[in-house]
Amino acid sequence: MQKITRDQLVSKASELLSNGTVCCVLGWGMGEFDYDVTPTVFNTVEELNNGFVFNDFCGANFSKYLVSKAAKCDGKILVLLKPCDTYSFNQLLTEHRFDREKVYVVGIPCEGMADVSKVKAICGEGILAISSNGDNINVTTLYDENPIVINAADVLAERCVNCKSKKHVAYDELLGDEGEVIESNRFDEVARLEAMSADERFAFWQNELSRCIRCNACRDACPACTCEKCVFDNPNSGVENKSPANSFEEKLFHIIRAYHVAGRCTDCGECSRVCPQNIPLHLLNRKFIKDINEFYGDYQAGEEVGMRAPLVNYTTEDLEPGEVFDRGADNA
Amino acid sequence: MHNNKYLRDEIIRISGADVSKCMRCGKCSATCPAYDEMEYHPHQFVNMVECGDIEPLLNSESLYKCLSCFACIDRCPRGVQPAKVVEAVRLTAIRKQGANHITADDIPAVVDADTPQQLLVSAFRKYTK
Amino acid sequence: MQVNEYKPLIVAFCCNWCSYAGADLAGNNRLAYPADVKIIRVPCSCRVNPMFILRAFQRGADGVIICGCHPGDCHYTSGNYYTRRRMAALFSMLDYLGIEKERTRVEWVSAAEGAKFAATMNDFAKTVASLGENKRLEDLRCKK
Amino acid sequence: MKVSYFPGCTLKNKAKDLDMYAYKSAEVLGVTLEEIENWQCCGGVFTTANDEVATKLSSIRALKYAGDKEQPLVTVCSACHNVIKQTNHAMQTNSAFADKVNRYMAADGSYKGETEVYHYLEMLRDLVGFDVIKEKVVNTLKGKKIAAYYGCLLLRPNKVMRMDDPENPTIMEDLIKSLGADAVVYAKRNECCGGYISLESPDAAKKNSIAIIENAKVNGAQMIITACPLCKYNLEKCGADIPVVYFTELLAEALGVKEDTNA
Amino acid sequence: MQRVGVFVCWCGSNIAGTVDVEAVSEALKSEPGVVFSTNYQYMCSQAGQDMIKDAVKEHNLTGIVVCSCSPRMHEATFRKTAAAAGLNPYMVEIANIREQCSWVHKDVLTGTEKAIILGKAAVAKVNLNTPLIPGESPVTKRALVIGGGIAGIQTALDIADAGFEVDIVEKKPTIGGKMAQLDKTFPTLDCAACILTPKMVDVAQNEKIRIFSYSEVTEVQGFVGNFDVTIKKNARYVKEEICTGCGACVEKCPMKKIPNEFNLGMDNRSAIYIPFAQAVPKVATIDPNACNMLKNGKCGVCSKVCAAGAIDYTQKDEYINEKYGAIVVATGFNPISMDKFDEFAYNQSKDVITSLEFERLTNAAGPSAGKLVRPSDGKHPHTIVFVQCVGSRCESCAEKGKEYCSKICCMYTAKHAMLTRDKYPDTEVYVFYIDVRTPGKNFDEFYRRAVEEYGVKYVKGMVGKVTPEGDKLKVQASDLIANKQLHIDADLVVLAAAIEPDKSARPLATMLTASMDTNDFFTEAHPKLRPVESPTAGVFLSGACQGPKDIPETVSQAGAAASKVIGLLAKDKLTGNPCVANSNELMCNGCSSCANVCPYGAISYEDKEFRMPDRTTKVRRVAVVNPAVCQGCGACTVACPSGAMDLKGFANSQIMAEVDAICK
Repeated sequence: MQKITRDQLVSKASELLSNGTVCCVLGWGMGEFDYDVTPTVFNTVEELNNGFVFNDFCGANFSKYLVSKAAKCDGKILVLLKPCDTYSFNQLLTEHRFDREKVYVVGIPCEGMADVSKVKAICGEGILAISSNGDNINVTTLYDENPIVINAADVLAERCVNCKSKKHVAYDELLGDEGEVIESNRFDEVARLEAMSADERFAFWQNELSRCIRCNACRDACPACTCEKCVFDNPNSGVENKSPANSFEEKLFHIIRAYHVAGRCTDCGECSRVCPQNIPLHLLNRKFIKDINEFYGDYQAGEEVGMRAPLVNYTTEDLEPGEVFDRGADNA
Repeated sequence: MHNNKYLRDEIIRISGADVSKCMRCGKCSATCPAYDEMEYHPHQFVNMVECGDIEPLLNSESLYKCLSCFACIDRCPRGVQPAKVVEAVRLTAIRKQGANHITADDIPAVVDADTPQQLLVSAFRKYTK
Repeated sequence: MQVNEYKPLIVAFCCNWCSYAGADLAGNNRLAYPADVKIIRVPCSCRVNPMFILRAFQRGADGVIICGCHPGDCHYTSGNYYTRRRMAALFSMLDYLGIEKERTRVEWVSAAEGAKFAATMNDFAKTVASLGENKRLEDLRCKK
Repeated sequence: MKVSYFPGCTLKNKAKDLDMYAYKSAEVLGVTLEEIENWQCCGGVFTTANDEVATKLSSIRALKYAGDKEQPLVTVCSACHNVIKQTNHAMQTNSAFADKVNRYMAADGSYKGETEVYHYLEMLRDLVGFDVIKEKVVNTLKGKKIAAYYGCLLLRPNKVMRMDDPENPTIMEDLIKSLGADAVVYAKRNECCGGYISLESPDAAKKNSIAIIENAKVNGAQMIITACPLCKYNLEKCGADIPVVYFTELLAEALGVKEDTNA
Repeated sequence: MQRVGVFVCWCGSNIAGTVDVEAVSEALKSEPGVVFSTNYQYMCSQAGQDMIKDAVKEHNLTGIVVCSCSPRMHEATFRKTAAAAGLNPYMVEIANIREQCSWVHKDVLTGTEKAIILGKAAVAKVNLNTPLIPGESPVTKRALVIGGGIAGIQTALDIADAGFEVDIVEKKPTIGGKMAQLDKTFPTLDCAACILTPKMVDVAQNEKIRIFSYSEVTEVQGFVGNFDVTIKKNARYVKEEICTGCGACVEKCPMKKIPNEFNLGMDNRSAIYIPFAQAVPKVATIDPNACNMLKNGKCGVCSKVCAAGAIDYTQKDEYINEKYGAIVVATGFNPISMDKFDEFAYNQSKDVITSLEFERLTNAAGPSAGKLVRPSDGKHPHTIVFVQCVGSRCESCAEKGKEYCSKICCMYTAKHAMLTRDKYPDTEVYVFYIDVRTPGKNFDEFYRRAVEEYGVKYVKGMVGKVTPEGDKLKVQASDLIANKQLHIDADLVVLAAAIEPDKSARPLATMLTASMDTNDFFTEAHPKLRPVESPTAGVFLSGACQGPKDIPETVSQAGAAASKVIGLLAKDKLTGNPCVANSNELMCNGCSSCANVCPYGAISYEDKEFRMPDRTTKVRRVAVVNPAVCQGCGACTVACPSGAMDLKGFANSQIMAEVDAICK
């Protein structure tokens, strides 16, 4: 259950719209289902009142939308950012992707969002309605007359279970209290994989990646994947490929994508959230983050604006590529 | 010649010294405190081992004159480590059956009341197998 | 022995200023290394895009080696320092995916190190040959 | 501070002073020397041959003993120090040798040269500090002109020993100064006294030793200090007309613990 | 589609011995784009080049692949050939089938197979080549010479003589360098000051030359033809333009016990000083570490006695920005420290000295007014031992000394020995040598004269130990010819210390992005064919900063460097390397990743308006590469996630095509 309510958000947004601080609002709108919340631009108070949604499924990270939306507004655009979203916001600012002056950020607290696939795992398909009820979630399905009551904590998204920060690193205005950076266990799963034998790791990833349908949802949701033109869409890049085929781009899409965002990825977890095949893509990004922390010192992308990303930086004392394997070699 | 090559390689292996690095400056012999006691001097050890001319060294008293003071090792500009070469040749000599340079029977005649244990221990380690 | 029959395909990216010259020197001194090694000249090791490496693997390369100037000696001052970070990250990732780590390597070979170039290539070719054909990257997505 | 202590054969016999004053002085300086149990003679000289293993095992046992207690290993005899430090260096740098040794000592587990080896002088300089010693001096040796004699084993081979500049060392001079005396610097202080050659060719050793003493005397020395029983023996045997004493004795004297032991 | 011609070279039997050239040219015929393929004995010969030119005309070739030796050898040759045939020179690719194929493989089958694959890769690349046109940049027609020793002086004079302006930056208060400290010069024995000081005066009087003495270079920006240099003029607390160099201040200064660095500390100078009588510029300098006025405001004598009113205690370091087209490095050398060689007792006796100290001791303007005396007691030495190769020719991993031969020591030691015997025939002179190296005009004759006419005792061997005892230096050495250990009671021992590059060279090399070897000598662009140029364009090398050198060699190299500078400055425009990065602004995100990794600062950003598909316009930040600054390393291309940044001549698509061709 979120500490902040839809009504509070609508009233804050309406106030900023009405007093002319902003000319539009980037917020969550109703999709086809209750759990299918869609990023939406609201231009009037009326639109807000009718269409604005806020519930346990508002996971979408709006930072990325600013790249295209901010420039289009005449005035400022209001964006509602959860703590993890603000890191992406800063990272995009570091990369000069939008004009800070065109954006009004309201930081909102977040108690963690639900993962609909976990809900479905408990309740099955055919969900008609979902509503929050204290620490529980009530789910109405086609097949049950009575709503199924599940504990919200049981369906918390992985990225929220391992939340790295409740701190807003960027905002103009904050609703609720300032949070803290959290000691999370987010690298445990990566470490578990690292401890496996190469054969086991290979089998793990083969199993996971074999499900990929190349829908590009991960790329489209990723705040670091905001290239004007993606190499995989560019006929001149030499690696263009848009549809699944038995070729290079297809199989190594995920490696290259992870490499391209390495050092820039804030670990917001959008890639895994949007994957229709439930591939744990965040484990690729987190591997790069973990390596970077271990090789070159702790680095959190987006912590501040203007930081130099580790892969466009160096020291003369860096470790050699051959040395990356020697660490923890004993656990094989 | 064949035998010499074998001995040469063996001595180089035991000593771990690279005799080919020697540039014939003679600083080892210039620095050697036992020079006057020796028939073959440190630079000759290096040179003769390099040439495989080892028999004369094996039979020379010079083997037992080196003090292992390592001055030649420290002062050699080429890192040749002549003392290690001398030691390797000496070991090659005394490792042969019955080739110990001294025996316990020799000792009473040469010790006095002050002779430190260290002297005997060192001499035995150097001269015997 | 089957392993001995097998001829690996090795792509070597060499920076123009040091390692390519080192390879030339190996040639000048007639220092042999397996013909399995094919060299691609790049201005600097930092020109090597991870995409090139993956492309080589995809097209059937069994090993990829990147050679550049020694750290501190880059013709472009700092290019190889970036190479070092990029390849450290990439190699670690490939290892994480279960790809044999021995198939990738970075070596610093100066223009004067013809012997090192030949020795490196001999050693790398031997290592790669012992692994056999590179299947894993191709198989990564296809569950057999 | 507690350290493991390797006395060596001569210190329990002909060089009792070196040992006794080492204990006494350490006590004053707040260092407890814990003698290694069942220590065995180091062999007197380090065999440089790559294929010699057995002759180095006693050193390794001592090193391992100290390592197990997580203590530095301190020696006071130059020869023991040289042998043990060179052996330890071989364990660190020569993996083939280390493998052999560890197989040899299977029951004792593996050792890779982790123990830190200090000469008593290094302990005074690096663990205690000459400034601390200076404060604890009760009988200042002011006005005495003392020459330090290093010999060969303390300093060489420098790549391994790493104690001081092998050609112009200062560690003993600094000690002498901290005790209030004047240090006599002379070039032959790092030349060999003749070592074990005195067994076979006493004359040769005598020649070396005389040259050393002469060089010290010309430069004004009234006394020579040393860390090695064999050096002391050779220097005295050649007919030295100035006293040759162990540096620990001098230290004990300055620290005011020499009388105690005599009493 | 290109029309590619393939030309396989036999290189006599160098290639044809291991590679079936016929099979290679035949196999490559069927590659895409190839319309002509042949082979010939020597492609680089005139006949071979003509063959290429003819084929271009006959077959309307648009691209050329030459399968031959390394591109590092003949790429330039074949590019010229292409240009002569009317093609863009960058439409040529070389397949290296000699150094990287025929010379390293023994089996013809293997060699041929590999040569074909290398050829295919080159064809695949050339199919994607585009004509490249080098950019042009203007040339600032002024030169900077860093270092004012004989190398810098000669270079500056020669450049100025050609009519270009030159600035000399010298970190000491005067120009002159090491040569000003020398007494006589080998092998002619003319006095160093007599031949150097007139040149120093020439420099001072030359209208084209400015001297920044007591100054150093702190920053270098830009590139060949367009360097932007910051020079720091250290405060000397004396107004240079007013000071007449009369020396009244020096005489009256109460602080007189400052070790005189010009005499290597063998005598003293005052806190305000002029290094030597013929200093240029001849102005005083206050040593801020010694001057009481500067340290605690008490004194001011020099200011009172200065009739010209040149003293200025408030002077501050001054930073000057200047533009240059070319930079000459002439930072010179120093003898190495003798601290680690105390077996020779340098730190234990005043009478063990280095050769440079000996030079000052015998110099009429030196601390002993040219009288050869022992520094300890001023007595005349009767036995002198010279030790050669102290710190030279040491093992590479030795902890002391240098691996190289310092080159000048054999000759100056022969000179010292000879002059000593000449002036003081009662002196016994020993020279301990490992080898006597005298490869120079009249050099060996000179050394032999020292032995035969002057009776210098040359001993083949080394000194092992020097023991100061009483007023003697007991020298223990070996005589390898006599197979004896020698014991000599000497009065003076002179060490021929190895020389090393000046410590300022390493940071300077970083500023210039010029490469150095492991000994900190500057690397030349080519050891034989371009010995006075650094691989970094526009940076030239003069004197001992490139390697040990004697005076005649230094002067010839200085002149050679000057001629290279003149050749550069004579041009109005420079054509650059066209293989530079360029950003496709349509794809550029403006994220700055490329600029972060660019070692040359060649990338800037600008806001640009773009028409969007929906007919609106959008302003975006995009990267722009300055082709004159870009050196073409390609670091940016990999940093760029969108692939907007690419490198001409080594494009992503080209390298990928090579990969594909090799892996097919």
